Amino acid sequence: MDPSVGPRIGVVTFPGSLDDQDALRAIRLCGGQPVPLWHGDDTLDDVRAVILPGGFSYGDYLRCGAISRFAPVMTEVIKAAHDGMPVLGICNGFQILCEAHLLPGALIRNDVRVFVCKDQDLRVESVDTTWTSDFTQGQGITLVLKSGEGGYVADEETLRRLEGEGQVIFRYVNGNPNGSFNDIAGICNERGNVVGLMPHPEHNVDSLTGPTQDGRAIFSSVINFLAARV
Amino acid sequence: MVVDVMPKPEILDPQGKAVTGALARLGFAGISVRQGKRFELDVIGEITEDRLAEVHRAAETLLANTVIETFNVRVEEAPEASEEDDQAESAEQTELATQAG
Amino acid sequence: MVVDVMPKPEILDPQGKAVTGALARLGFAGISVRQGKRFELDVIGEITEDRLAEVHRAAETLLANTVIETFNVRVEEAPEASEEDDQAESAEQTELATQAG
Amino acid sequence: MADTVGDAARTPDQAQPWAELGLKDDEYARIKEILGRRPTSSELAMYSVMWSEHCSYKSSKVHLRQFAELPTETPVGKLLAGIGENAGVVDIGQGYAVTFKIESHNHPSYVEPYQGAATGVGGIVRDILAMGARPIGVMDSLRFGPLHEPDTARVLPGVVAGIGGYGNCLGLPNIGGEVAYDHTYLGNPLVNALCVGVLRHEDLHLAKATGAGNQVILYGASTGADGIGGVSVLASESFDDAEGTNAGQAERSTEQVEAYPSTSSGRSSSTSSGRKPASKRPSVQVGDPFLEKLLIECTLEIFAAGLITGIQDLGGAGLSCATSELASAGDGGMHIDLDLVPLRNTTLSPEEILMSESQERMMAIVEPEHVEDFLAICRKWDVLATVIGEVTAGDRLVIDWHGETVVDVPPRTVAHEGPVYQRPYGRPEWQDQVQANGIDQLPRPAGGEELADTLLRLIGSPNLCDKSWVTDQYDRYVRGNSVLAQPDDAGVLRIDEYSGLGVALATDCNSRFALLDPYAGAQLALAEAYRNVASSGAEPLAITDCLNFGSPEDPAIMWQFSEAVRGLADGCRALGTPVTGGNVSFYNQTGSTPILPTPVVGVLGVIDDVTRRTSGGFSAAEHPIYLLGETRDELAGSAWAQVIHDHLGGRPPEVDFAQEKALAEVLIRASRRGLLGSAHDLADGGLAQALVESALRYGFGARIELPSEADPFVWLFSETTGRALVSVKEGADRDLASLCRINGVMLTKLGVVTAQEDASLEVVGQFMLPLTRIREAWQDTIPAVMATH
Ligand SMILES: Nc1ncnc2c1ncn2[C@@H]1O[C@H](COP(=O)(O)OP(=O)(O)O)[C@@H](O)[C@H]1O
Ligand SMILES: [Mg+2]
Repeated sequence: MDPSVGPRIGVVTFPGSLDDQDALRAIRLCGGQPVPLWHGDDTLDDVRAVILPGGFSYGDYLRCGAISRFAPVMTEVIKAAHDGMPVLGICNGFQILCEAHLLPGALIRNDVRVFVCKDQDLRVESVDTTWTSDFTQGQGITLVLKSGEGGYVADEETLRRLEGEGQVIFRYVNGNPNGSFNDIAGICNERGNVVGLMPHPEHNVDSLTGPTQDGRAIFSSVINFLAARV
Repeated sequence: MVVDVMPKPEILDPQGKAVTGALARLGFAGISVRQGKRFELDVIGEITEDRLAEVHRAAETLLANTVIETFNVRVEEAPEASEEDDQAESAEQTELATQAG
Repeated sequence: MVVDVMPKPEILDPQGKAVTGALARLGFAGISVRQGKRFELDVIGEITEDRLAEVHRAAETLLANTVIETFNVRVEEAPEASEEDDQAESAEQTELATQAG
Repeated sequence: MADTVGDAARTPDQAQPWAELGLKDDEYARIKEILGRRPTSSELAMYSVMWSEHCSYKSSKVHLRQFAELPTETPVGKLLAGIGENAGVVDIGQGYAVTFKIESHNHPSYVEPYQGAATGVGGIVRDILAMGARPIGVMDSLRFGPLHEPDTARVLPGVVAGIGGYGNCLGLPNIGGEVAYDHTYLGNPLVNALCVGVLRHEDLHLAKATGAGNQVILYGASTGADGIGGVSVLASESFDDAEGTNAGQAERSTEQVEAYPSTSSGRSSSTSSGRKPASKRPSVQVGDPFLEKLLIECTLEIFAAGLITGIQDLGGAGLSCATSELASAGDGGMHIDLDLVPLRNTTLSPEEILMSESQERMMAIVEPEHVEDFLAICRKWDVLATVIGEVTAGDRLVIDWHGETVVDVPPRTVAHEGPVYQRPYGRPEWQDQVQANGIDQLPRPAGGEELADTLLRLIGSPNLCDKSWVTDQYDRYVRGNSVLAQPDDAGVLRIDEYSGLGVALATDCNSRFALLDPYAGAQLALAEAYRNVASSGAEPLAITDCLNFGSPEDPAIMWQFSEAVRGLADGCRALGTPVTGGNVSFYNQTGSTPILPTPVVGVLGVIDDVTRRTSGGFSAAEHPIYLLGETRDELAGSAWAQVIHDHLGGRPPEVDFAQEKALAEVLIRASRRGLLGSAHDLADGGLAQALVESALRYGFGARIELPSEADPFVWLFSETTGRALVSVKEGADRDLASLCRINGVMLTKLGVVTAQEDASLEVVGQFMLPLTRIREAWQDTIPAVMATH
């Protein structure tokens, strides 16, 4: 696909974002038109989907994502998410989405108490979201996981709702790397347009620099979804 | 002023658990620990009820994530107080406690 | 019991700095923050002077990094206390303060 | 009250604490001679820190000259910057250049492992940034006391978390390094951090202040009392008063903070019994990696906008170093108004401000018309920036405080014309005994069972076991260009996504060999790093080094040092790899016990197409397995001698640089022609270790048949250099054979890669071990120890 005609997908750079360039590259490699967005702006620059990338925004001081959640651009992201725009939070982005209450629950320090960088096996639990439709239900995939605060927690009722409504979309298999409740690696909101996950699909789009290409389906899902709606 | 932020009891606390285990291994028996955060706030100007309420809002908005944490705001003297001062200091504390979160 | 651990005043506190900046951006002006840790210890048995001294040692050995942090050990009721209890609670506090670190 | 130049003239005989600051009496006398008066206390602070071992290289300079005399040509082109700059710059073709350097942060990492290691990473990254480059990766070379020692359980996790915590937060992939243990490192661990950066040729920046009227901008963190423990002696009310509380600290002014093993306050760290701190001024620095990330992005944007004429990072010796080095390297003088420096702690004295080692600061020289744009970019990144002075037409560095001059010195005398020592050195008597104490009398394993048992014990030993407990705490993927990283022999980073141009890096040092023979030991380190880079398919171009030794005042240590430098220089000449820069760390000893001499070498290579890199793991069943190079009975100093017999003596393996070059040629050409399924260099633990690692990487098995005349023990465990284990793609055997013939490299067919299912390692006629059993023995060592703490 020619990137200049693919749908415009934005990637927000916060102070301390690290995997923003990787997310932009993944969008390009998968046929979208990557658009860098700046945390201090109050426009989404006509993008049709937004990715909040990985990194240590504001140094992950206080709590991961807690400070970024108040960036000017987030006002727009929150509004757009409520209007149904596809929004993906990867790792630090997932943490920001939770802090912004676009997704329920929170991410806390790994139970192993150290940063974990590994190739993590996952099961795709739901393909009914804008970001996972190109997977097959129950598919086993491997993605790079690299985080220090990746333990997903939520109260019992929230967990019951997530499980009951099919909002758990990725689950760790062959070992839980960080103590996440119910082995949860990624979730979506009720509508399925907002997705957050701890592993990094953008590091799995090129066999040269990642362990697999399993991350491509994330990007192609949203690109196909948007292309179909033109 | 001081804002204490603690993980809610039902949320798992990997750091507290680790500290608990480490203490036991070091021979400090029968101690169980939960780990939270302590913020010492240097607030310019007089500490009025309004100012307290504002700090409370700040805590709720930013310092604590009320999904998983509780917090407690209170006025406290500088913590470097020496042993002698402590009684007085404690008595002076005004608290604006909260179950927020 | 409670152990408060704070970065030494002369040591850089990047976390407190980040929080201070964020509060200002959120419109909470004139507040400067230092961020430390709060440990709540559930100690089995009666709290004697010996027990206090033991917790002090535990704090020094494990809870605080005395190269860059100071700590303070004190007896405090469960922190979930509601507003009404606080006066009483504060008055009850016994402190074993310390400049250790 | 600050001590001004006027005061100094008026009170020529005032007592000054120069000895407490580490200056010798002739050094103090020379300062007075240079200035024609006594120094002010600020000047004394500057000279003392800049003339310290750490900053002035006064003991090592005469030896390091050998590096500067090496040819500066690589196979790709001339060095664009060499020794003497913050870091050397190597042309890698296509208009790209790479800069890389390794530096130690040993002592701080012992006192406060997390922050010490973290700020070590931060410091080396700023060095790379200051060259005009974007930092693109880091590596770390670590040495600890024995794994099971309680203090190792304090130091190791803290160091690893610190390196990860800082590097991960900067978004720099960690692509390799080392971890090794020896009891001599127990009170003196080594933390050597390497950073590599990339730039376009035209973006090269140098650290000099030119052009009178140009503005001096300090940007980044504000200045606090970090790392100035020793200097507070100058700031105290009266000098007598200081002696009581600061004696222990003063002994360790900046030089020694890095150099001396702690003898007093530093040791107290985690187990102190509530003693009062010696001083309110900490010698420990705390890093803010988030600010450093902003500093990187901000600085790169400033470079891109063309707003800088000179730039320098602030590291050891802080403002003293940055101002004097910039002025000294430039064509004029400099005037600084110290009151303008933003302070975190307003009680700091001018001496302390000049000495502070607060992290995450840079200094830039900017033409007046660019200042506004410069400050605007800093505002965008929320980075504090302040004009604190300007370049002047004179030739003095003048620093004012509260309207009075506290420093007025010729900058060269501070930065570049410090003392130089010809320290006495001599081969210690014990060296002969060590070498005579060979391995002939050590019993060797016989028969398959004993060989298998030896193999399992070796692979589970701390130096040879799985390092992922450490490396899994490092992000190796960020930036999306990590083509190879740990556990591969070399880290390989893609530089250009379209052309596939990339670089490879490896660091190595076997300090046991270096004890047996420091000349050979340094060469072995060089040969190993070189071989590692070649194994990945990259062509080695240039090196950096970090020379970690005991006290230079001990002639035996000085001899070790001089031998290592000579060995390295001779080796580099033989291989055609210039030394681009490096670092010397002396005084690594606990009491009178020095560390093993540890000359760590980092080799940089270039690969024109990263898709042709070679990984170390067997990649398909049925690939034939070959050994490149000759095997001799060389087991003195080996992992076998250490693990099985706790023995260190004899002579290390021989180095043959011609063979290393020939081997590299084969590995590089084989990679270009796509002949190899894997390549893994042989080093510690010999063939056995290489087989195990190649098999475990992707879970393939191997069936090996040693040549009939071979002694299986020697073949499996000897550490002869110049060898690599390769597996060969279908039908490529003949091509490989002819490559080896042309280059004069011995080729021995060993066997074949076998399936992943029920994989095992079989040495025909000797033993067969299931891979699961091997994996268990290999991977549990570090986690098991760490779990008990
Ligand atoms: N072991 C060494 N080998 C080669 N060059 C060295 C070595 N040690 C130091 N140098 C060079 O000497 C110069 C001064 O080093 P250094 O003081 O570490 O630089 P910095 O100013 O970054 O601290 C640098 O160019 C450095 O590369
Ligand atoms: Mg430098």
